[in-house]
Order: sequence, then structure tokens, then C-alpha cells
Amino acid sequence: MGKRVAKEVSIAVADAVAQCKVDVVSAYPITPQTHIVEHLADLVNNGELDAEYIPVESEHAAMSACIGAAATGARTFTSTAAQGLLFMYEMLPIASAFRLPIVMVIANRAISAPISIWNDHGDVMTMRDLGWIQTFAENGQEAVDLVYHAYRVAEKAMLPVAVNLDGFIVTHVVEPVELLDQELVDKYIPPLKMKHKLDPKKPITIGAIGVPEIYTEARKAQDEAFKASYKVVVKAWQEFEKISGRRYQPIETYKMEDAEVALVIMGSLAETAMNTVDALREKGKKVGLIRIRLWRPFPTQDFIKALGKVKAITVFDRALSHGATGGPVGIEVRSALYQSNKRPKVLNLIGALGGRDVTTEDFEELFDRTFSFIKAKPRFAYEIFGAKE
Amino acid sequence: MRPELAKFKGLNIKELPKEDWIAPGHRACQGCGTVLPLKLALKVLGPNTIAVSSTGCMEIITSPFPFTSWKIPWIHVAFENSATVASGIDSAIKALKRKGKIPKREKINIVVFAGDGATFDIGLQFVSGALERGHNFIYICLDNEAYMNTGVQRSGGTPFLAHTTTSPAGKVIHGNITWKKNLDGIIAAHNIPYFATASPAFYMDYMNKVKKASLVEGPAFIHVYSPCPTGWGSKGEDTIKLCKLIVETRIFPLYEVIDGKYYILNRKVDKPKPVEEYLKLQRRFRHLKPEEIEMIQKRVNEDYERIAKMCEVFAPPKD
Amino acid sequence: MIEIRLHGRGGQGGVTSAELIAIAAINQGKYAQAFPSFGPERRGAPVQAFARISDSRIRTREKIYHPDVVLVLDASLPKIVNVTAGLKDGGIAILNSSHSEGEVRKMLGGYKGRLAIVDANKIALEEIGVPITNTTMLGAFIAATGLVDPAYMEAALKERFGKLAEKNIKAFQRAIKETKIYG
Amino acid sequence: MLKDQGLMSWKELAPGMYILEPGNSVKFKTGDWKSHKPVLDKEKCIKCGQCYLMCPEPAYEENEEGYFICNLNYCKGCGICAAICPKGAITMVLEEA
Repeated sequence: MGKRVAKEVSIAVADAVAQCKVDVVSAYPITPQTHIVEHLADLVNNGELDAEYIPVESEHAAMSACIGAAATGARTFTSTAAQGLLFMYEMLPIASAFRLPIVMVIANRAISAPISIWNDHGDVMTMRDLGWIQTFAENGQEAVDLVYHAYRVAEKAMLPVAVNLDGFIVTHVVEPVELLDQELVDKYIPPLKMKHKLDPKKPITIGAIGVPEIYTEARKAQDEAFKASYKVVVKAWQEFEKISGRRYQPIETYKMEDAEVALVIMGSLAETAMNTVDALREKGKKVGLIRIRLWRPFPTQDFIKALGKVKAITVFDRALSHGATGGPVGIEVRSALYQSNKRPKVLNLIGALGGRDVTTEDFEELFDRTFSFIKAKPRFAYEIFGAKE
Repeated sequence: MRPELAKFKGLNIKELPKEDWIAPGHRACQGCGTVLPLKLALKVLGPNTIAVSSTGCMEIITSPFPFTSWKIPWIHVAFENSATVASGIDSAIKALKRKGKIPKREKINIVVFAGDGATFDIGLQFVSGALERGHNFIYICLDNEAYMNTGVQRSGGTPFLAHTTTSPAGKVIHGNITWKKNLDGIIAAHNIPYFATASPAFYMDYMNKVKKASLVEGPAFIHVYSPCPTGWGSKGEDTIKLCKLIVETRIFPLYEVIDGKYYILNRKVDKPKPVEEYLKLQRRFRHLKPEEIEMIQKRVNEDYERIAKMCEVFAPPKD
Repeated sequence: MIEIRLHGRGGQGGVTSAELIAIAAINQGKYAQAFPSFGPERRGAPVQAFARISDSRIRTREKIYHPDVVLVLDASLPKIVNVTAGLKDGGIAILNSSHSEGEVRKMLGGYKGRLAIVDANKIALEEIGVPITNTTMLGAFIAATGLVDPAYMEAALKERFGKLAEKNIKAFQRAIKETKIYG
Repeated sequence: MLKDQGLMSWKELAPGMYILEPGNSVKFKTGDWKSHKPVLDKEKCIKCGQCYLMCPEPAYEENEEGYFICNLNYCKGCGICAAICPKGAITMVLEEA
């Protein structure tokens, strides 16, 4: 068993990346991600990690260099947030279309304007559709475990993986974390062997122009591989459980067996919400929680199964999709339910934006509203939660 | 002076490999003066080379699926970031060599081919970052002085008063109102091991420069003049003539800068031809009035003299 | 679960103190969290840091609104910050001050709850040679709450401060002895 | 043949739409772009190879006798070779229908 240590989550994440024996780290500083790459730079400069650290001049360059390095057969890592992710944006669909197993940690942060360094999911939702496998961590232990998992999945599925951690409220917290023993990491993540790469001994062409005769087929091939990655993701978690004893699933549930209403949450807020579930359960209220761990590919069947017998759910989104029928998660959930016989009422609230705290009392209010929504008229809309009138 | 450069005596034309590493069947225009320096560079660099192309004509014409003209490993990622992609490749090779996954002694050239738009404009930050970080790669800027791939729009590399579709020779404004950006100065200011300008007409000079670029450890940059008959309104058969005239008129002096400190003029032009001789072969300059040509001539003289002077003052030490 | 709020000025090591509390508690086998206030404040500005200690897994990541313990590193802060705001009934305020109990209570706006006082500036100057009180105040924290085993705290100090650990540990130990607890 | 026109199933594509056959553009004959073709006068030719070096395609290949011969399957008829030949050994002539 690995040792339980007290670490800032960012440091633990960087240690996990180093345990995965990355060859190339390419990153640009941005709050609240910096502690991760600073620590990796420390490890490299102290000779504890045999890797090239490229101190690039922008996030766009960070991903560009990862693409070049990964295409050459190197295991790569980068990390960013908010404006950095947006500046990197152009490279994201290229990384996935090239089927490169790049791993990126996103310290989720609100996007400008107004400029905010604080947490929400506005940044990562912009890359929702770009062919990156995406997981969300709720705490430091999960952050570390999802990093190991990311390399395993990326290199099996040959697709890039983004691991999401809530900025500050996960990244900057010192808490107990258990890192895997190195030999287990080595077993879980064997050396990267790429079938096709930039190698003068076997020249290939990467990035040819997709004429109309082939563009559709190219995207279809990518999409099939992406959909197939669901199984890779699940299998990698099953294997992870065998070596660590820690169990992860695409959709996690909490006290859903007999729940009448539930909250649907992604990221670290779900843990705080558990306390509210416990408190309300003590008062005899049948409430539950659905936590989305795997956001892309979206685990539709798991999600529908997780609903149990609920009559109403509140999807608590952390990002806006201006003028849409809901927040990104809300839209996804409603769309999934449309094909299902099970169709609880869906209230879609968008909140905890730009670092606004959601307290136990707030969650109580959310559950109250979900109960009263059971009998309300369905609405295909969203509401911003907590905005002062 | 760098010993690896001092030792190098020049390529022998007879010993050049007969093989080319770019295959025919590419879709460049007739008389393309941009694919030509690309071809010549690969002849020198040989098969142990990984190439990165920026988005642009050279990328489009060599890779319409399912065909590729590249006989070496090649990657195209986007318009602006080829230097950074090359940074990633360089770092990967360094790490993988240390870990024994690539044989340590294997010499792999990394070469970037990028146009003037990708280099002077949209990619300048990326180029600067990669040069500053000291990656071991060769950047070849194929300068055809406008965005040819998208239909001849002006770039930072477009000459003064040239007609392009976004700097048209109008009745009031007579073409491109800015002087060509001094990219060479910007690049040389990075104090990289090797910088050179080149023109394909002086092919041995150019190929020797490519060789030198591959000999130095660290970044090397070659700015090569690359005529575009389609964009310039010149005749395909005049491509090499233009490549000669640009040098003989002193518009594009051939020189090298070693480590940012030693300047070497490769071709002293004592009896320059008038710029008009060069300009008149191209439709993009046909609207020029005599006084405008005079302005250009004056600027050309000044620029050439400045470079020549630098080459005198900052000549490498004689061994 | 015990919730702790630390008050200091940017650059005084308040975040480090919070982290050391969590590290010592975790190494002792407990569950703990520490986090800074994620603000744009720079050196000199009044800042807060937070810690939680619990016997079971901590699931909340809310900010701390109603602390059990308030730890004030900087003697000049109570004049400008309401450091006891939200402090739970039965909670304790631990202050760095050279003043008497009465004077401190007055400074805290007539605060009537439990109070611990230590002259951390004096200890820090004498033991470390600089008026940086974050490690000294950890001694006061332990004296006033008993939440962390001093041996684990000393180990955490050693790991964090290396060569400078010895002086900091001395200051820390003196504070354990010299902290006065009222009520 | 359909494959050479890029008409293939998504299942046949290499991952990432990589092209695994280096230099396969030789299958794409650009020779029909030209209206004029180069004709070499071997009498005047000194086998200097400038035509071959300066050909952008590259369409010139050296034969056993050391002459550089233009492969008309690829020649686009630009006339660079004729223009730069130091001996005037190459002339561009109209392609007959």
C-alpha cells in the first residue's frame, strides 16, 4: 500500500505525473494551476524526474509542443486553466484528431470577463465537443488517482485526456493523499509504445489536408474511437481498483436507492453536498446525489440507471451556455432522458460561478426546491442560482 | 567562430545525392519558387529528417489526402506554431535518447518550413519562443511576400507599394503602404547559432547554408527568397531570373549571422542593377510611378549599405 | 470536526501555519485540510488561511464561516479586522499580544469568550531573530487547544524549515509554555 | 483505385488519418497541367544538372548516359529548365493535341 501523506493537492498531482514517468512537460503559468508545473520543474531540475521541461511562451505553445512531442513517441503532460485553456483552444481538437495520448490537468477556473481567478467550470465546458476524454475529481485523492488513470486510458485508447480539478478548492488544499507505490504505477502504466510516430525509419505523414471526399470519414473514425473509449475508461478503473482498492465509476451515486429527489453535480461540490444529504436523511427526507465523474464520453446508460426512482432532479451546472435550454450538464441530462422511459422532472440551476461558495444551507435550499419541483410544470429553461437581485 | 562552421568547406555539387525527399505529384503552381528551396533543403538534409510545415501553400500542395509528397516523417499542425511543434519534437528526441528509446548517436534533423505569414506575422511569438529556448532545429522561412495560400493578401513580409488583394493598388492608396518588416534583424537579435538569408538562384550558397544550419547545435534560421509567379504576376520561367535579380539589385543581400555577433556578407554587389529591372518583371509593381521607384531604390541602397557595414564591422575573427 | 481560521498579513506565513497544522494532524493519523484564502492580496495585506481537523474523512470544501478556533498571528490586526467574527460559542481566540487580558478584550470590542494570549513577537525575536510569528503561534495553538501532538508538529517543522527548524522549534516550544489561557 | 481518389471507408483509415505510404503522390500525374514541354538537344547538353536541380517538381531524372531527362508525367511545363540552361540546350515546345 502506498503511504498516506499530507500534501497540497497540486504537489501530489505533480508527484503522480512524475511517477508516470513523463518524458516531456510543456506548460505556461496560470493561476490556479501553477503549483503543479512548478513542482514538476523542481523535480526535473533536482534530477528527480528524467524529463524535458519546456518553459513555453504561451498555453497555445504548451499544447503545440505536447503535440510535437507526443507525435514523436514521448509521454507528455501539461496543465492550464481558464484563459490559458481558451488560448490553447485551437490545438485541442488537433491533439484528439491526431489520436495523441496527451494528458492535461485543468485547474478549473471561471473565464473572463470580468477576470476571475476563482473556480467554476466555464473553462472546460468550452472544450466539451473537442474529442478529449474528460474526468472530474472531487478531492485530492481522486485527483491523483485520475492522473494515473488518465495515462492508462490515453495510451490504451490513443486519445487525449483532461483531468479536471476545481481550482483552489481542490488544487490548493493540503489534505491526506495516498500515492501508489512506484512498482504499481509501473505495472499500471507500462512504457508508451506508439504504432505510428514521427520516425525516420518509418516515415508517415501527419496532418494531411482532409479533402471533402475524406473529411467525414476521418471524423467518423475519430468518433468511433472516442465512443469506444468508454470501455477503456471503465476497464482502467476496474484495474485500478485491483491495485489500489479504490473504486471509481463513470457515475457515482450517494444514497440513491430510495431517493425521491436528487442533485446532479460534477466536481468537488459533490462532497459538500453529501453532508447535506446526510443531514436531510436524518430528518427523514429521501434525498440522494448523482455525481458525474466521466463527462466525456458521456455515460448515458450509467446515468439513467443511477436515477433509480427519483421524481425530480436538480442539475447544478457550474457554467453558462447563454440562451440555450440549460447549462451544459443540464442540456446533456435532458437530452439523455428524452430517449428514456424514466423521465424525472429536471430543474437546471447554474451557480457557484467565479468562486461563489455553495454552503450546506444552500444545498438544503436546492433540495427543498427539487421537492417542490416534483409537482411543478416542466420548464425547459435554466436559472442562475444565487444572483443578488 | 564556431569550429563546426570553420571546419566546413562546402558541399561538392558532384557529391550531392541524386535522390529527392519530396516526391513529384505535388500540386504546386507551374514555376513555383517556393517548393524549389524546400526541395533543395531536403536534398541536403537527407532522410534522417523530421519536417514540420505551417499551414500554407507548401502544406496544401504536398498533402491532399490520400497522397503525400513527403518521403520523410512530416507533420502539419497549424498555421502559427510550427516552431513550437519542432520544440516538442526536439524535447521528445532528447528525452527518448536519454532513456535509450532512440539510439543516442542517431542524428535526426528537425526542419520547419513556414511561409512569411506564418513567420513574420501570426507565428512570430512562437518562433521567438523556440529560438530563445535554444531547441536544436532548423527553421526555413519560405518568403513569397504575401499570404498566397488564401489568395495573395498582404503580410508583414510584403514589400513597399506591392499590390496584393488586401493592399490593392488603388487610385488613392497605391498598394502596400508599409515597408517589409525587418524580420532578419529580429531573428538575428535572438543570438542564435546560425542565421542566413538565401536565394535559390545561388543554389550552392543556399545548400551550404542548409548544411551549416544542420551542423550547429541549437536553433538555425534561414530566410529564403521564394518567388510566387501566381501571386506576383511573373512568368513561371522567370522564377530563377527573379532569384538572381533580387540579389543583384541589392534588395535582398545574402549574408549570415553567427551567434548574433559575426556578420558575413556572402555576395558583395559592387555594380548593382537598378531595382526597376527587378520590379518590372512583376505585375504587382506595374502601377509604380517613377518617383515611387526612386523611393524604393533609395531605401534599398540604405538597407544594403547598413548590412554591408555590419559585415565589415562585425566580421568574424580571421584564424 | 474543528474549524480553524488564521489571521495574518501577506508574507507572514499564515498559510504555512495552516498547512503545518494539517500536516501534523494528518501524520498523527487524523483527517485534516488546510487552504489559503484565494484572493489577490499581496505582501502586507490582511489575509486569512483555514484549517480543519477531524477524526473522520472531511467532505466539505466550504469556506469557514463559524470557526472553533481563531489564530491571530499579527498583533496589529485586531485594530483593523474583526478577528472574532463568526467565532462559535465556546470557541477560542488565540492572539499574539504583549498586552494584558483586559486590554486585549477591549481591543476585541469587549470579547467575552475564551481567550489565549502569547507575546509571540518577543519570543520570535529572541529565538529566531526576526518578528515572524507563524511558528511561535503554532505553539500557542497547541497550548490553547491540544488538537495536535507537539511531537508531530515538531516533525512537520523540521521537514518544512530544514536548517532553520531548530530556532523555530525553540520558539514553538517556548510558546507552548508561555501562552496564557483565560476563561 | 478508389482508394487513390480518397474514396474509402472510415474503417480503412489509419488512426489520426495518417498517411503511411511515404511519397505516394507519384501516383498523381501532374504532367497533364502543361501546355509546353521541354525538349533537350543532347548535342548542346553538358550534363551540368542545373535543369534537374532547379526543377520544382522534381521531374528530372539522370539516365545511364548521364543526361538529365524530364519525366513528362510530372512536368508542368513551367520552363525554368529552359530559362536557366547555360547552353540553351532545352527548348519549350507546344504540346500537340
